[in-house]
Amino acid sequence: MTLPPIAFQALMAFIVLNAILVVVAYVTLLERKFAARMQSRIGPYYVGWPHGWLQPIADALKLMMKEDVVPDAADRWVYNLAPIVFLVPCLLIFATIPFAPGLGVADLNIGVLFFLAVSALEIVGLFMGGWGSNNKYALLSAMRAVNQIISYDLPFIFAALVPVVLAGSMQMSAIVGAQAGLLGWFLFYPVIGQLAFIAFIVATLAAENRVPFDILEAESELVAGFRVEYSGMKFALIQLAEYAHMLGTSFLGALLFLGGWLGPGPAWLGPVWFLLKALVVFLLVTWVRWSFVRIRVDQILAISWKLLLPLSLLLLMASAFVVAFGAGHGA
Amino acid sequence: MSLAPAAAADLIRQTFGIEPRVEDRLVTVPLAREQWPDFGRFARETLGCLYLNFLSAIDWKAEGIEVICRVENLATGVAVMMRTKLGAGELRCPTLVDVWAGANWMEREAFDMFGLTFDGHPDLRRLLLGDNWELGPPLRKDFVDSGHVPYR
Amino acid sequence: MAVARTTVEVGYGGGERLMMNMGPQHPSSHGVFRAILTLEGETVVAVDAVIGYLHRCHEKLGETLTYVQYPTIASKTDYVAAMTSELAYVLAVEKIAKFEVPKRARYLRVIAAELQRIASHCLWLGTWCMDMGGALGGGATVFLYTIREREDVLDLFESLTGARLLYGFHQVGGTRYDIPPGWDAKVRATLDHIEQRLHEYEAMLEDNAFFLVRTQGVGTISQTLAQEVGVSGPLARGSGLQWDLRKAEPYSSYEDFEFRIPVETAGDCFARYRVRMVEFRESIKIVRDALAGLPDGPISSRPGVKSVGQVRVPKGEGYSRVEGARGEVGCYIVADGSPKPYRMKWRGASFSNLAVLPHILPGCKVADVVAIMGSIDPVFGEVDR
Amino acid sequence: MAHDGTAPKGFWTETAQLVRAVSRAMGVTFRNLWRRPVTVMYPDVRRVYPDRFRGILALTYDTETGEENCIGCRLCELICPPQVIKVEMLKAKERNWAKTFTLELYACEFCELCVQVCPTDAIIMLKTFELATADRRTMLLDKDRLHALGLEHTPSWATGNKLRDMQAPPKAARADGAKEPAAKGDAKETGA
Repeated sequence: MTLPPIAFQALMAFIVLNAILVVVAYVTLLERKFAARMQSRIGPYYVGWPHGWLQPIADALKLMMKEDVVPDAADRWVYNLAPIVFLVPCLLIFATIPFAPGLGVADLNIGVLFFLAVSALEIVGLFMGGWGSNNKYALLSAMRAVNQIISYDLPFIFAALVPVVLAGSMQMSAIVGAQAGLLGWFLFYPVIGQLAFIAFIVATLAAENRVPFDILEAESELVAGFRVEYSGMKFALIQLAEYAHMLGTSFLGALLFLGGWLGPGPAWLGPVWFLLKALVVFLLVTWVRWSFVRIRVDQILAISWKLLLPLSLLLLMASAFVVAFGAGHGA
Repeated sequence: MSLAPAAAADLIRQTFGIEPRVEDRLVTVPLAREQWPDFGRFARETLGCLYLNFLSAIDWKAEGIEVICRVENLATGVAVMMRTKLGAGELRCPTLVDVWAGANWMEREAFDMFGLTFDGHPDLRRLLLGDNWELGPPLRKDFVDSGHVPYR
Repeated sequence: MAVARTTVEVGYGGGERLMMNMGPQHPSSHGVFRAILTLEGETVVAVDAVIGYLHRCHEKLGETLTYVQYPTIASKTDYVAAMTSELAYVLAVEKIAKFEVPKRARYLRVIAAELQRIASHCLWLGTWCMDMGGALGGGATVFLYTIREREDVLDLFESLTGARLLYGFHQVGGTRYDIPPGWDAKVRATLDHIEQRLHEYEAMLEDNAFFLVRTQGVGTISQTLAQEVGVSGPLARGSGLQWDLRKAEPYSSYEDFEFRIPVETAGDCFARYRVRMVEFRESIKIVRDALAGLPDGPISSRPGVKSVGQVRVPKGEGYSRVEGARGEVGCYIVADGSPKPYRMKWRGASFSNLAVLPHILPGCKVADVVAIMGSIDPVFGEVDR
Repeated sequence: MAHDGTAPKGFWTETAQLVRAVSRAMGVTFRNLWRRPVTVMYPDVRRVYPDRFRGILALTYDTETGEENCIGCRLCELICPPQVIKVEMLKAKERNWAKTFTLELYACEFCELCVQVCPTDAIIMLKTFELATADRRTMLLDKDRLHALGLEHTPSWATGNKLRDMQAPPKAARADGAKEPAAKGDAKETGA
């Protein structure tokens, strides 16, 4: 590497950002196709015949060209700023994700913490959107959002901390490194690993507002929740942010539980393995999404505080015990 | 309360002095307007007709409007058709909302369609027609509709 | 004289209350229905239901169309289960005029009505799940599954009558169409297929904790309230009323068939779901029995329609009702001897069923409103008529 | 999560139930993932429409003489529930003709009553429904257009005589011929 570190990082950031945007666009296509097949449909088909390969591009173009409506009664500043405030953290989380050893924007030594902290920031954008729209549906949705995110970030963080404790590091690459070997992935760690993975997936669903926890959007009650008033480009930004967040969390899941880029074959296959694993996590989340009905806000909170939080806390304590007294699996 | 239709008819005859018509399981009772709410309460409490089929009206042109209400006792199968002729030009009728909760929407519909006023109805507003409807109650026989206007 | 509506349409309800309009254009309004909710947080404290957006004055239409013409229009009251309302009208006319109906026609009517019930319940299950699960979630999956099966039934209707939605299958004195060759085999195949798929719906829903917490103990209708408001059909049976017109007042040869009336006592959304799921199976059974015992003979006691005023009904009046997919669909006709009714009153099942809404909504959460609405299964063509 | 009224079932039972429920629901979606989609890719692929399909209306010519079948008797105009048909009769010596015949297809409800009453099988329905148009006036069909449509598309099975025969078979033939008219259609009916 002859480039100075700062230039290298800037270049990486540029590449990752653009790659993420493309991948996110195609992830939506993947989800639509996947959901369609689960529902005995075909899904996108005509744009980019034969399988709708150009559908994401067409969608993006359409949303860009659509009229951008700002409601009269909206709080213009808050309303216009919200999609950006929502999008930025969702893209920032990719900063600490290494796609292969040394291939990433920044492999911070507190990578996991950074990820968790930044991904929790999206709530600000959500709330701004819901509040600024000055719409009753959006307002109800914003109130639900605060409830939900507060109660689900804790189990999310605790579940993500289990691999951290097991690996003994907050650095993403170190966590991956700790998972080397046959059945070394933390998913295969006896009992704790599987339970932590389930808790992680459930908390992910809630943190990303996916069915069965998508009470923020809740088309059937709140029409579209906090984004009911958004249209055109701003709507596209919100959509992009949601999918980017989901993809980022899938990457995190693959890193923490599925051994990141580890896999058979030469080293350059690493990023491919990583991407495949992230896609598996993503499809799992999608599969859950298209299989269940939504639950009510009070029930969601009950599940979080009564079931998920104790479970993840217990797991965290158990893993700490294992590391302290048992044969440590990680470093 | 288990009453055969004939027994129910006897009871009505004794209590109200009306000659009801019995037809299979249906007891048709022509009532005076003053008896309307009392009979409703009697039908519900004594005859056990808890179930409200429908409440509506018929416009008999010169003879005025007749309000009809069919109720039923689901356990015995006895059905009572209450009818009262309001008389020519008369548009007021006592309400049955306090007897059967379902009469609420039914009476609002009759108010809408026939212009009847139900005295004592807690919430007599239009139900089906639009707020800007100005052509009069459509189910009255003197209502003239605009006819078919084809698109050309 | 006409009192205008006195609803508060905008603004906050005062204090900590919020007025929220649900409808008339709303993803889960099942048509055009508007509920003006007063909320305290997420809890509903009052509701004003506004209907009439789909009003076409069917009762006036019935007075201007003849007995020959109206059955084809009757199907437009309840467009999800069009066979039912046609049957109610035709039965009323036959009752007043004392027309005989050949046995084959009566059996065909039973087959059509029960297939229609299956199709209608399919749509109900799908839309209800979509209300609870959202268009972008598991609800949509169930919706598409049930629509897939409903389409199979509609295919059968299409090859029977030529139409998929508004059939015009019944006419005074019998039916208009005989079954085409090979139709019964197709019906049997479709029924086997649907029966097998019902297990899948139940696997998706009945064990599902998410589904159960949304439906159990939600929107409870007491037995007394159900009767007072005139609630009928699966809702009444879900509230513990053993009341099915097919048994209580058999029409159209229903007395020939063995079937069970499902009754649940809880009165909540889940009870209504259970009742309808059993009805699916009972309907399948009835159709199979009716096909097996379908007699030969004419399908109508009267010659085919040749002119507009062909059916004349003597002076008289009568109320006939059928057990539709949503409950008691009734038609009250006053005949004056002319080819048209003097007065016709539709008793829409959904109208009375929906009237229970203001009684049970207060105290629910916003999310329950859509679950309860969906479990009532209103069809707004029938509510507004 | 217990149904209110029932006793709580205990942690492990409930957890086991939850796991079973989740796996069953996800199993159904997974099974459907491998089923063939039921979508018919409409403009490319068409369903097979059954023979009784009630589509666009058309007028017919006599197959032997080539004359118009319609005699302008106005029966269809009278029976039409939405009153979309307007016919004027042209009296002539041998038979009558329709002077004008207009049909407002945009208001038609496809109830087949006009086909049913037609004494000369002049008005029929076609096995096509593709009437989308940018201009509503093109759906106001006159006599020429209705005749042209009849030549363009496949007719459905039903005609006035066939329908009336099906509903009430001739008294003499009732014993054995109850299904006779339907049997006549057998040969042609492929069904769907």
